[in-house]
Amino acid sequence: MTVHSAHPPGFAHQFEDMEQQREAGSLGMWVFLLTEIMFFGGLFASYIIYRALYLPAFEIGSHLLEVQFGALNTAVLILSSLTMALAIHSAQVGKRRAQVWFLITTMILGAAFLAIKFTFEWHHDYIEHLVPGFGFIIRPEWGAAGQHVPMFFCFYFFMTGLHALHMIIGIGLLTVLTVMAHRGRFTPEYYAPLEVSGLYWHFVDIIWIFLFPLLYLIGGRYIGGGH
Amino acid sequence: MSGHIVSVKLYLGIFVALLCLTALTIRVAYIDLGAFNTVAALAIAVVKMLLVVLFFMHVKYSGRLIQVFILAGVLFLAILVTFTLADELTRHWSPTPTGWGIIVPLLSRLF
Amino acid sequence: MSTATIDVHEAPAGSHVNYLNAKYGVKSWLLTTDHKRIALLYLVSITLMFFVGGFFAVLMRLHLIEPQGALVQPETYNKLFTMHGVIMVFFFLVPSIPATLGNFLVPMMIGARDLAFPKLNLLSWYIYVIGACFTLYAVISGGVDTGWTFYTPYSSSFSHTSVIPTALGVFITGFSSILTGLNFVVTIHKMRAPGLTWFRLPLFIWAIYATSIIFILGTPVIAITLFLLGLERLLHIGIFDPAIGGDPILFQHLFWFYSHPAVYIMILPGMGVMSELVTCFSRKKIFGYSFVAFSSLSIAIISFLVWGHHMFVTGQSIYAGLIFSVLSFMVAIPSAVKVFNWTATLYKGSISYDAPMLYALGFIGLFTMGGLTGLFLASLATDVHLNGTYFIVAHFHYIMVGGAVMAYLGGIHFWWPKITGRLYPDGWARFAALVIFVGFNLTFFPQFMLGYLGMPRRFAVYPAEFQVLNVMSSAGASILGIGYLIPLIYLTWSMRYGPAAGPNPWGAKGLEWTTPSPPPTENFEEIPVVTEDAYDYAHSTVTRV
Amino acid sequence: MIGSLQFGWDFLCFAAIQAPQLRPEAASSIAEGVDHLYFALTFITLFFTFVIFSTILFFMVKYRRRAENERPPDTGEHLGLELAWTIIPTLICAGLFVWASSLYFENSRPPSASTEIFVIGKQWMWHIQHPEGVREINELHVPLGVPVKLTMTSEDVIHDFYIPAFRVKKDVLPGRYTSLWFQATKIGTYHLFCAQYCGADHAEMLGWVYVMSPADYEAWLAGGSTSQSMQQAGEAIFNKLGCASCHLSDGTGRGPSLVGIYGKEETLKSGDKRVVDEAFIRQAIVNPNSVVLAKYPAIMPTFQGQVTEEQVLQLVAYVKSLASEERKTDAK
Repeated sequence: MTVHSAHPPGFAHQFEDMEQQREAGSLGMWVFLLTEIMFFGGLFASYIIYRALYLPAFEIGSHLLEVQFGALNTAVLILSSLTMALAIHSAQVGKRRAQVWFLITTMILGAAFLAIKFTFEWHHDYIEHLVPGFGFIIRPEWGAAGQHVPMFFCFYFFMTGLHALHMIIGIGLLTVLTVMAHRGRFTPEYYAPLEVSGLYWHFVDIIWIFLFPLLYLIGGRYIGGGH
Repeated sequence: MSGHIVSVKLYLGIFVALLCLTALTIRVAYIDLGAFNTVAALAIAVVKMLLVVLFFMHVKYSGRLIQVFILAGVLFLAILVTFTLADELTRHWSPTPTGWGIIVPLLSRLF
Repeated sequence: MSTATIDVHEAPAGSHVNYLNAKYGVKSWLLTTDHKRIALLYLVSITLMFFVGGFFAVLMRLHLIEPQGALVQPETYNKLFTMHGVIMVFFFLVPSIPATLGNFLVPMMIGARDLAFPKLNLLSWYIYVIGACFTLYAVISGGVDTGWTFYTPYSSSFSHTSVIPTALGVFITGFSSILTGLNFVVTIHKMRAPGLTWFRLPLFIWAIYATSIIFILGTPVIAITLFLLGLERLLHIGIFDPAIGGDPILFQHLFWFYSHPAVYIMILPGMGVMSELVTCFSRKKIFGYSFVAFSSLSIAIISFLVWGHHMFVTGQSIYAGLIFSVLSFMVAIPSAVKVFNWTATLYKGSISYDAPMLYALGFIGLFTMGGLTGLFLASLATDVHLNGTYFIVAHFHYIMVGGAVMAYLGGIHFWWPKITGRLYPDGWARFAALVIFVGFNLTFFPQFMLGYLGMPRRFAVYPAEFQVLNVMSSAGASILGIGYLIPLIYLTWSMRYGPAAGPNPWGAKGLEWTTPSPPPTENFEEIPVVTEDAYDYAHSTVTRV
Repeated sequence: MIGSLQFGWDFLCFAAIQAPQLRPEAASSIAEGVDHLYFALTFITLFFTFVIFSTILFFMVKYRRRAENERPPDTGEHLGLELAWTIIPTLICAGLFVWASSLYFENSRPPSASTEIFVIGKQWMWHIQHPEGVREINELHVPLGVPVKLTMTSEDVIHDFYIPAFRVKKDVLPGRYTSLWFQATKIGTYHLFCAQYCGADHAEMLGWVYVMSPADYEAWLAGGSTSQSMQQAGEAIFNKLGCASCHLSDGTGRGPSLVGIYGKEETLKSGDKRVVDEAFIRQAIVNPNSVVLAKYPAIMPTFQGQVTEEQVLQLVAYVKSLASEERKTDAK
C-alpha cells in the first residue's frame, strides 16, 4: 500500500494529488449540468414547437401571468447567485463566518423565490381555474384559440414545477453545506463541495433566466397584445 | 481553474449588470417589435447566461475542456430543436416535382 | 492449435491478497466502492435480467409456432413482447458491456486506482437495482402491453396495464447509465497514467468514451419524455394529448432522439471489445488505429442526427424524411470502416482460435449482415414497405444479439481469467460459440424473408402462409436458448474448479494484463508509466504466462 | 467456414420449402420499382458479406498460429486503403440514396385524377367509405388500373394502413389526415394489415383488398349504394350546423365562399400560402384559428366535439363537390 503523503483532509485515495481531484470534481459537475441541459432541453424543445404551432393561444396564456412576480423572482434568484458566489469567495480567502452568513442568505432567497412562486402565482392561477387537469375552464372571450390555451399552462406548470423541484434540491444541498461550513470544514485548499454546489445553483438560476422571458414575455406585453 | 479568486468588486458589477438586463428585457417587452420581441428577449437572456457562466461559474478562468463540453451540450440541444421543428413546420409542403429532376429544385426550395 | 502452457511460477490464484479475498461478508460487497466489485454486482444483476428477458423471448417463439397462437391469449402475447423489449433494451443491453467490463477495465486500462467517483459508482448500481425492482413489480402486477416504445396516445390514455411502474423503472435506471457515463468521461479525461496519451489508449477506452458521450447527451431526453408520459397518464392532461392539440408524433421525436443513439450505446462497447480481441488473437497491431478510434467518435455524434428514419411512414414531412435518410446512410460509413479495419488486422497475423476469437469472428460476420440490412431501412422507398414488419425485427436482432451479445460474451470470456483468476474449459466455450452462431442464424435469417413477405411485427396471430418460416425461427430460438445456457454453466463451474490463471493467459498487451489475476484492490503497486503504443505486439516480449 | 456452411444450408432448406413464396405478389404500379431497389440492396448486402467472410476465412487458414512464439511483423497503416474503403461505401450510399429518394418522391404524389376513398381506423377495425355512399368494414374494393387515393384518420390510437402486395403503408393518426395512393395492376385479393401496434387485437385488425375490373367495380358500387352519398350527407350537416349562414356561395357572407375553394392556394393571415386540401378543410372545421385566411377575421368557432370524424369526412366531400360544380358550370 503506497504511503499517503501529508494530504489535506478530504483527499480521495484514487487521485494523485489535490489538483487532479478538484479538476475531476468540477468536470464531473459540468458533465452533470450537461445532462440537466438535455433534461430541460426536452421540455424547451417541445415548448418551442407548440409555440410555433399555436402562437395566439400561447400569447393569451402568457398575458394571464403577472409579469411583476416573474420579474421579482428573477431579481431574487440573481441576488441568490451573487450571495452564492460570495460564499465561495469567502471560502477561498478563508473567512469562515462570512461563508456561513452568505450560505444562509442564499437559502433564504431560494425559499423566498419558492414562496412567491407557490403562493402568489400558482395559488392565484388555481383560483382562476387556470390549472389544466384541476378544473381548467376555457373562457369564451379567448375566442377560437381558447382550445389550445391549456397546452400553454401545461408547459407553464411542467417547466416551473421542474425548476422549483431543482430549487428544493438546491436548498437541501445548501443546508448540508452550511453545517459543514459552520464546522470549518472548508479551507482555502479544500472547498470543492462548496464550489460544485455553487455551479449547480448558478445553473438553476440560468434555467430561470431563460424561463422568465419564454413564459412571461411572449410576443410583447404592450396593450394591443401580440396579434 | 478554481484556484482563481475573482474580486468582490467584479461580482457586484456583474450582479448590477444582470439586474439592468432584467429590467431591459421587461422594458423591451412593452414595445411592439412584432416578431423581434422574441428575438430581443432571447438575445438578452443569452447575454445574462454568458455573464453568469463566465464570471459566477469561473468558466472564463477554467480550461478549454469545460468550455467545449458546454458548447457540445448547447449544440446537441439545438440539433433536437431544429430537426423536430424542421419536421413539424414542413409537413404541409407537398412534393411538387417528380422524376430525376427532383434534387435540384428540392435543394433550391430548402436553401 | 497450440496448447496454452501454463507454468505456475506464480502462487495459485487467490492465495495472495486480491480484491476478491481482501474483505469478506455481505456488507463488504453491498457497500463496496471498489470498481471491480461493483462490476461483479452489475454482472450478477444483468445476467439475471438477461435470463428473465430471454425467458419471455422463448415463450414468444413457442407461441408463434401456430398461426392462431399456440400458447397464450393475444393480450398476454402483447405483454410478453413488451416486457421482452423493455427488459432486454433498458436492463440488459444498455448497461451490459459499459457497466460490467467497462467498470472493471476502464481504471485498469488507463493505469488508475479506481474511477473518479467510486461512491457515485455504487450509487449507480443501487439506482439500477431500484429501477429493475419497479419494472419487475410491473411484470408481476400484470405486465405492460404498450411495446417497449410506449407510443402515445395508446400508452397515455388507452392502455389499462401497469405503464407507470414500468416507465418509472426505466426513468430511474436511466439515471444509473447517466452517472456511469459521467464517471467514465471524467476518469478517462483526468486520471490517465503518465505517458498514456489519447493515441496510446486501448480502443476499448475510445469506444467506452464514445458510449459515455451518448449516455450523457441522450439519456436525459428519454427521462423527461417518460416523465411527461407518466404525468399525462396521471393527470389525463398533457402535451401529447390530441384533444388539446398535442401531437403524438412529437412523443416519437423525443423518444427516438434517445432510442436511436441507444442502439449505438449497445454496439459501440461491443466494437471496443472487438478491437481488443482481434488484435490479441492475431497478435498484430490494429490496422488504422486513428481511423478506428475516430470512427467510434463519429458514430457517437452522427447517431444523434438520424432518428427520423424510425418515422418515415408516420406522416413525417417528406423533406425532413430526406434529411434523415441522407444522414442515416452516412452513419453506416464509420461502421463499415471499422469492419474493414478488423479484417485488415488479420492480414499476416498469427491467428489462434480460442473461444473469444470465435465470438469475435461471429461478431464480424453477423454485424456486417445487420449493418448492411440497415441500408434497406435508411432508403426511403424500401422503408415504406419494410417498416413495421419482421424485417426490422431481424435487422435489429442481428445488430443487438449477433453483435452486442456476441461481443459481450467474447469480452466476458477474454477477461474471465483476469476477473476471477480462473480459466474456463476452452472446449466447451468453443462449442457454445458454435451453437449460439448456428441457433442465431436459424432464428433470425428466416425473419428477413418474413419481413419482405409483409408479415407485420408484434402480431400474436398471423396468416397461415407465414407458418413455415415462423416454425424455422422458433426452432432456431430453442437452439439459441440452449446456446446461452452453456456458458452460464461452465463459467460458474470454472469459478470454483477452473485451473488457476496466470497474470496473462492470452499473451495480450494492455495495462490490465500487467497486474496479477485477480488484481489487488488498488490495481497497481506503483502507477505505471506508459512508453509504447497500444497493441505493440511486434516489439514486445509478452508471452502466455 | 462455419458461417458460410450455415448460410448455404439455411438458404437451401428455405428455398426447398418456399420456392414460389420468395417474393410477395407485385400488384401495384410502384411494386416493380420498389422490388428492383430491394434486389439491388440484397445483392450489395450478400456481396459485401461474402467478400468479408471469404477474406476472413482466407486469412484464418493462411495465417493460423503455427508456433507459440511467432512475432508477426507490424503491417502499419495504409492511407490509400483507408480512403478507398471510406469513399467507395460513401459513393454506393449516395447512389442508393438518390435512387430511393426519387422513387419515394414519385410514389408520394397521387396523380390528380384519382378516385377518392375515405378510411377511418378505429380500435381493431377499418371503416371504409366510398364517396358514392357505400360503406365497408375491413374490406376495400378498388377498380383495376385506376389510381386510388385514400384519405385516412383514426378515432383513437395510431394505426397503420398496410397492403404488402401494393408495397404501400401509412400511419393513421388521431386528429390529422394522412393520405396514401396506389394503382392496382393485377386483379385478385390481397392482405390488408395494421402495421402499427394499437392494442389487444392489433393482430386481428386484418382486412382484404379486392381488385376488380372497372366494369365489375361499377356494378358492385351500384348494387351497394343504398344510403345517400357522402356529398348529400355533407350538405345536410353543412346546413344543420349553420355553416351556410356565414359561407354564402356569392362571397358576401362573413366567411369566404367555399365554391371552388378546394385545390386553390390561399394566403393565411400569418402570410404563408397553403393549398386547400382535405387536411386544410378538416383543420378549418376542427381548429379554425390555425388556418385563418388573410382577408377574413378569426371569428369561426371550433366544431371539435360537435362533429364525429365520419361527419367531418362528409363535410369535406361536400366542400369538394362545390368545387367540381363550379368547374362543371365553366365546362358548359
